[in-house]
Amino acid sequence: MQTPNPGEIKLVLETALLTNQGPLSLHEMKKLFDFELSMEILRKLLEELRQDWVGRGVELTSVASGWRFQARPEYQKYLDRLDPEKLPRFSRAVMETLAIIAYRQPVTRGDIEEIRGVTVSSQVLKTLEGRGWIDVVGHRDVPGRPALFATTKKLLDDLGLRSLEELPPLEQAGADILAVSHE
Amino acid sequence: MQTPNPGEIKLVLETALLTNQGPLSLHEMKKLFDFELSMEILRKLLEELRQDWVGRGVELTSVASGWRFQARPEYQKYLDRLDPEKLPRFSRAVMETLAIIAYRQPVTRGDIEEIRGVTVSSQVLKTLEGRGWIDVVGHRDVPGRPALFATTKKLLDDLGLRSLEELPPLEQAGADILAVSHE
Amino acid sequence: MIFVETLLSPVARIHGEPLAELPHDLYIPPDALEVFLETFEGPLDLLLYLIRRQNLDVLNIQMAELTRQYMVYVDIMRAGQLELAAEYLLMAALLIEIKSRMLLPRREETIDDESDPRAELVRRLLEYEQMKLAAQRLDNLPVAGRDFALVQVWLEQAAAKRLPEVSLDDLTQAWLAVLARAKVNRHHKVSREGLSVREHMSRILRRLQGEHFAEFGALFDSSQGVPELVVSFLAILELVRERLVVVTQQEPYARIYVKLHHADA
Repeated sequence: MQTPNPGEIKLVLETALLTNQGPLSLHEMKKLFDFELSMEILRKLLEELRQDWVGRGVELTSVASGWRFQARPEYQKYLDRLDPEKLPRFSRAVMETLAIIAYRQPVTRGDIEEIRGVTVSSQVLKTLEGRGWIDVVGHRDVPGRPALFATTKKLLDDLGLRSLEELPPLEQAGADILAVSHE
Repeated sequence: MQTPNPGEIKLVLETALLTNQGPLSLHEMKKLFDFELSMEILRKLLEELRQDWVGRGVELTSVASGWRFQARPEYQKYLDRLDPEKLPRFSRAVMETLAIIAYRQPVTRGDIEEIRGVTVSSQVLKTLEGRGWIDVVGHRDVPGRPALFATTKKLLDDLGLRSLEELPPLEQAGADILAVSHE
Repeated sequence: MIFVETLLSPVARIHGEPLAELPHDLYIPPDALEVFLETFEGPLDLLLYLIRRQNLDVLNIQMAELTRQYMVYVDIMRAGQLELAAEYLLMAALLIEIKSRMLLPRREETIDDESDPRAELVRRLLEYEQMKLAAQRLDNLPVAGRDFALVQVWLEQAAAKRLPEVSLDDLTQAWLAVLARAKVNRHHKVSREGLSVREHMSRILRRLQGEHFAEFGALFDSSQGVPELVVSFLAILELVRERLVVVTQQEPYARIYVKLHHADA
């Protein structure tokens, strides 16, 4: 079989990225071809493809587990008219638990409770696990061997991020908390 | 809100068609907009959109319940490589029989049974013959004159090999234990 | 006594009525309990709120009154969310402890951050606040499926009835499985002949199928080089050994013919 030309390779990449459920890694994209496609060329073609889609309603982006096409958020208002049923937002308890796991991982349930000052219900952890956003990555070697939670690639994918580095930076909360206290 | 221009409407249509699971009917597509889009214009824009995608790996088609983008069948062979799990697979009996024929040819059915330790059904051999991967190259001069099977050039072609020499040498797993001997 | 200023906007609603005022002290009135628990994520959250919004000195509180109110609170909570009540209680206890330690006379030389009983509480409040803000920012990030859509183009799964394919790896794995099983009953003997010999055996047999016999020399393709000739020769010897072919010669120096064993029978 002869090697297809770059235009044809781009069409194959585009088709695979449009039809695949979930992002495609560079490694997976190489598997599309029965000849050796160099990483360099692959990256170059993906960048070209990204450029080709600039100005459309859909864009090619790179997230934690690879590349994917996604609609630009500005178009969501149109799409919502088709299906007004929106995914619900998570409760504060869930989001705070997620934030602690994301920024302090790996953490045990006890660590989370220590920071939040309240018991963490199993339901909260199940909600996050069910969404595929956190999972158990090990156990701390203390009595009871509590599970250590960490965030997953899927969380990054769902948030459109490539790595934890891209999470919003932590704000240094004001140290003035007890500034008004009386000596 | 002002009425978007036709180019913008096409972008919205394209985005909705690319992101929607399942086809979109004309009625649904009209719901995307908060102004009245005439059927005539909608059809015209869809036809334009269809033309825009001609020559790509994905095409806009109209099916019973509406319009959808779908991958063109010619691209299936590339996409299949991404997920070999989806492809139908041969049973273990078929694969092992093929392996024995490939590595120990020419062999009789009796040889295969001796090596595998179980009866080889006619169905297994028929499957491989039907695929054009094995054929009968002679008969062993013993009572019953059993057929001798060997692998064909087509198998090599399908495996992308030039000769059986290129089959992986399998010394690691103790290939030296085994040989069909007919003294 | 802590006095909480009337807020500009209601904190929450109880039975439709706006709860315009936060409960005084850290004490929660029974009818506000449910709303209260929904409004704050816990005692740290409540403390943060009081400090940030009300510029409250959480440590300057009347201990006797606070304790009395909390005991009433615990009585009410006993039936319901005892666990949560316990957390608020624990916080009250911590505040009381801090307060009482602050009241004790301290020697000047021992004063540093470490010995300040408030340090640990401040550390916890700051850490919690940091995470609370992080949670808000996380919640503001667009989420796939909610704030933006993923592309999903139809892929015809049954476009063509596809036949199973075989890969080199499949074949290798199958062979290894065969070998692994055969290891158990070792009654085959060692043979290390090259695969190419096997391949040539098949090739020669296949050729003889059509012609029944061939001139010995015709079975060699000299254009492929010496190794090819050697392998072809080994293949013929092996075929003879396995009694698959017969090599015949009518008289010395006559042509040698190779034919299938039994082709003439």
